[in-house]
Amino acid sequence: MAVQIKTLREMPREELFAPGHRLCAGCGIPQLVRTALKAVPGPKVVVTATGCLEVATTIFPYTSWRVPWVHNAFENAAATAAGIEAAFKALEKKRGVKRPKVIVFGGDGGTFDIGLQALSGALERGHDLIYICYDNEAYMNTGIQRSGATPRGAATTTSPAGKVIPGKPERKKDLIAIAIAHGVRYAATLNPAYPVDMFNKIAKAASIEGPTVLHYFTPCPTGWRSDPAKSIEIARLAVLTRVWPLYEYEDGVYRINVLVKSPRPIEDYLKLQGRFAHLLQPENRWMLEQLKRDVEENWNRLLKLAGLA
Amino acid sequence: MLYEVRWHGRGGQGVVTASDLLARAAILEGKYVYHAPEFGPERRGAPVRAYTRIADEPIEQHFGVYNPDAVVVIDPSLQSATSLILEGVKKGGLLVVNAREVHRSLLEGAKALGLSVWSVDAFKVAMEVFGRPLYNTPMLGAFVKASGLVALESVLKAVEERFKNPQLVARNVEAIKRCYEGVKRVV
Amino acid sequence: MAVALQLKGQRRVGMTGDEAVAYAVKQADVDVVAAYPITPQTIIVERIADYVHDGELKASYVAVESEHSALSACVGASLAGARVFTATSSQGLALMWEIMWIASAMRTTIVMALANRALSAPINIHCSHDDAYAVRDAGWIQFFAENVQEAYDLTLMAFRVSEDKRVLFPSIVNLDGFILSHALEPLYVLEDDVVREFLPPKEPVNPIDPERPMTYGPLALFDYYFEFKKAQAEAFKSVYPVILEVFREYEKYSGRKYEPVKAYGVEDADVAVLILGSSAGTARYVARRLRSKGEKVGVVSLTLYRPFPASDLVAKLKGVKALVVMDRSYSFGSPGAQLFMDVAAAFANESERPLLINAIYGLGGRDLLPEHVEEAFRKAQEAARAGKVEERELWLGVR
Amino acid sequence: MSKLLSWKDLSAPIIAEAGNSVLYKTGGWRALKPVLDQSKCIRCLLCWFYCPEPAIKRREDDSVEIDYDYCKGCGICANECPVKAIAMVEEGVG
Repeated sequence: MAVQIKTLREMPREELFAPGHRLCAGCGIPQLVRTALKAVPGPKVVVTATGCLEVATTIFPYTSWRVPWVHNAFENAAATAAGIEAAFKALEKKRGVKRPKVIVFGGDGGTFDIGLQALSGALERGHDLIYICYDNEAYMNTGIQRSGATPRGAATTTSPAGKVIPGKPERKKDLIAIAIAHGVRYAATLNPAYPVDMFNKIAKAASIEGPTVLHYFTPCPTGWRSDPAKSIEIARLAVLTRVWPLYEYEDGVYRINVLVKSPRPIEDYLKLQGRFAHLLQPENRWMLEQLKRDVEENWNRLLKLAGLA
Repeated sequence: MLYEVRWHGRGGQGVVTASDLLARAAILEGKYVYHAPEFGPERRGAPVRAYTRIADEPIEQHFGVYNPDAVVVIDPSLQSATSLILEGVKKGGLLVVNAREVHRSLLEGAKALGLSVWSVDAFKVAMEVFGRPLYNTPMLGAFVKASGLVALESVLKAVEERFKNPQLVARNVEAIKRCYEGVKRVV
Repeated sequence: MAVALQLKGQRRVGMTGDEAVAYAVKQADVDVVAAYPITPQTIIVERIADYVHDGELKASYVAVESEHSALSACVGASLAGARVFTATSSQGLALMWEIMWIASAMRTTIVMALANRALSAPINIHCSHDDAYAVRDAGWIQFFAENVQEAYDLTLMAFRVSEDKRVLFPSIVNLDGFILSHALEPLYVLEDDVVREFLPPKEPVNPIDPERPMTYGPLALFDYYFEFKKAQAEAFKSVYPVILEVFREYEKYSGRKYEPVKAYGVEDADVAVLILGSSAGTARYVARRLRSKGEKVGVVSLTLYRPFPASDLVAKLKGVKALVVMDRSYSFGSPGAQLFMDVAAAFANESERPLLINAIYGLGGRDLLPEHVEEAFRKAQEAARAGKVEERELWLGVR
Repeated sequence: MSKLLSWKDLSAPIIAEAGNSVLYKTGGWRALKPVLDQSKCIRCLLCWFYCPEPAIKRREDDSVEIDYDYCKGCGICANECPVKAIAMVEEGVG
C-alpha cells in the first residue's frame, strides 16, 4: 500500500534533484521532479526523453541528478526504460540484483507526438515503470512549436496567432484516455498547485506493479509568455477554470480529485498568458468559444466517468 | 563428388522442407551440404524452388543451382511447365516426378536430354497419410530411392530429429517409405 | 566419402545461418533480447523466443513495437549491466540508425546480427550490403560471416570482443540474407560449458546502480562534444588488437582460425578480387579453377569490416597489380561504392599500389555466379596488362 | 567554471559525480531578489515546495531560508506566500 500524506510537512526532506540546473526562472518542471523522487520509495532509475528537463539538468560536466539517470534520445524514453526494466528483471533472477523502480520523464512532444509509439509499446508490454509526461503544451526546448498537447487557440511559433488562423486550430489529445485504452491500472493528472495530491498520486503509481501514466501540468513562463512569478497561480487557475481537471483512474474507477463546482471564468486563466492574448480580441471570439466547448465537454465527460453526472 | 538437386513445387507443399531434410540426411552421413530455398514473397500456392548441393568436400559456392544433376517435381500440376523444369538440367541426369502418369511433353523433353525419369503417385500417398496434398516427405522418399544419394536410414533419422513429435514422425516415415517403395522408373 | 574433421567436444550439426546465430545467442546466455521481426532476420528472434519460452534461455525477451525501440531498449539494458542481443535487416536497421550512434558513443556492448538485405525502393527482401554500409561510420564493430559456421563463431566472439573492458563498443555480425540466413549448412558447435569458459558472464563497467548514481548521456555542447568524439575515436582504435586476441583465443577452443583479412592465392597473384560475405567462397571457387590453369589470381575477403583492417589488407595485397573491389551496394554520387572507397583510402599513401576497379554485384539477392567473378578477373588482367584502368565501375550480371 | 578537460580525461559520456550541478551557481541570473521576513513566516513550506531550483532550504524545524547561490529570482515564492512574508526587491538593494 502506498504511503499517503495529508500535509506538506509529511513530505520527505531528502532532495534527489540538485540546484544549479539551467531550467528557466519560474519553470514548472522541478516541482514535479523533486516530488516524484520523494514519492517513489526505494531504489530508482530515471529515464528522460530529450527536452527541457534533459538539456537543462545534465550539461556536461554537471548533473543535477542524485539518482541514476539515463538519456537516450527523443522518441525512445519509454523503450529505453523498458530495456532497463527488462535487464533488471533478468539480473534479479540470475544474480539477485535489487530491481529499482523505473521513472520516465518525457515532455509533451516526447510523449504525445514523437514518443507515442514507444510509449504505446511499453504500456502494452506491461513493463514495471512510471511514465510521467511533463506537459508544457508545446516544444519549448526548440523554441515553442506546437505539439499534439497544445490546446486549441494557443499561439506557438508554428501555430501563430495569424489574421486568418488565430493560434492552433486543433484540440489537445487526451493522453490519459490513450493510456487507459492500453489497460494500465493507474493513470492520473497532476498539478504543481496541488502538492499533496501530486505526491499521493505518484506514491500510488509507485506502489503498482506494471505501467502507470501520470500527466503533469507544467507552467512555462518562456513559452506561455507569462510572469515567472505567476507560474503556480496559473497552474491553480487551470484547475479552478476546469481547463486542467485533477482526476485519477484506478482499476476501472474514475475519481475527480478537485471537484470544481463553480468554475472561474476561463478568461482569468487565459489573460495571464501571452500565448492566449489574441483569443481575448473580439475577432477571435469564435476560437475562444471552441476552446470553451473543449473544456466543457471534457469536464462533462469526466463527470460521467466518475459517476457524478 | 558434387551433386546438385533442384526442387519444384508450390508454397505450402513442403518444397523447402524436402530439400532441408535431404541436406540434413547428408550431413548425418558426414557429407557437406548447402541447402537454400529460393524465396519470393512467400505465399501459399505460388511456385517455389529449393536447392540442395551435396559434396564430399566443404562447399564454397554460395549461389543457386542452375545445372542440377537432379530435378524433383513435387507438385503434379507443375508438370506442364516443361521448359522451367528441364532448364539447365545436366544431360543424363535424373528427373523425379509426382504423377500417376508423367506428362507427355515432359517425358519427351526428358528423353531428349537422356534423363532417367522416375514417377510416383505421391498425391495418393499424401492424401492417405496426411489427408492433404503435402508432398515433401513422400517425394523425398521417392528421390532417395531414385538417386541412391543417401541411405534411407539417414533420411528417417533426419525426419526424427527435425519433427520431434512422435506422431508426426511416424506419419512422415510412413509417407517416405511408401513412396520409396512405390516410385518407379519410367524411362 | 571424406571423413569429417572430428573436433574434441564439438558436435557437427545442420543449421541455417539464422538458427546458428540464435543457438550461439542461447549459449552466450544473454540477459536481454529486444527485437522486432523483419525478413530475413526473423528466424533468429523466433528461435530465441522458443528458447526463452521453453525455459532453455533465462532472458528477458522484449518484443518491441519497432526496431527503433528495439535498439533503444538494448541501450537501456546494456547500460543496466545486461548482456544484450538484437537482430535486424535493411529497413529495420535504417530505423535504428539514429540509435546506432548513441549505442556506440554510450559504450554499450550490444551484439546485433544483421541478416543483410537491400534497402528500399523498390522493396526487396534479399541480400545487398546497403544496410551494413549505412552504419559503417556509427562506431560499431562489424564482422562479416562467409558461411553458417562463421555466423555461429563470430556471434560468440562478438560478445567477447564487445564486452572486453578495453573495447566496450557494440558489434554487428553480418550474414547475407537468405544466402546464409535461410541456408542450411553443416557446422560444429561448442559444448555449453566450453562456451561459458570462453565467454563468462558480462562484467559491466559503470552499470546503472542506485547505490552509485551516475548520469548517462548528458548534454555536451561545443565545449565538450569534440573531446568526447576524439576520446571515442581513440578508444575505437584500440579495438583491433583485442579482436586479434579474441580470434586467437577462440581458436584454442574451437580449432578454427580467424583473421581480419582472409587471403587466398594472393602471395603470387597478379590480380585479385576483394569481397565481403558469402560470395567470398564463390570467388575462391573460381580462383581455384583459374589457378589450376596457371593463372595468377587471388581472392581476399574481410572477416572484419569495422575497424577496417587497412594495413593488413595493404600488406596482403603486396605485388598485386590490379584489384577488383566487389561491392554489393552502391553509393550514389560517390567516387566509388563503399568498400571501394575504403580500399582506395587504405592505399592512399602507399607508393606501391594496385590499379583499382569497382565491381557492383548481386544487388537485391541477384546471384553472383562463377562467370561474373571470372569477368572481374578478366577486367583486372586487362588493366594489369595495360597498366591502366579503362572502366573503373563494372556492374556484373546486370541486364 | 572548472578547467576544461582534455579528451584524454574522457571516456563514455557519463557524469559519475551525482548532483554536482551544485558547483554551478545560478544566483547570478537574478534581477529581483526574494527577501524573507522570518517574523511573518508560518512555516507552511509552500515556498520550499514551489521553488523550482530548489533554492529554499527547509530547516529541521520547518522554517526556511533562501539560498542565494541558486535563486534565479523568479518570484514564485513571494507570489505564493500566503502571509506575504517574502518581498521581491531589486538585486543589490535589499
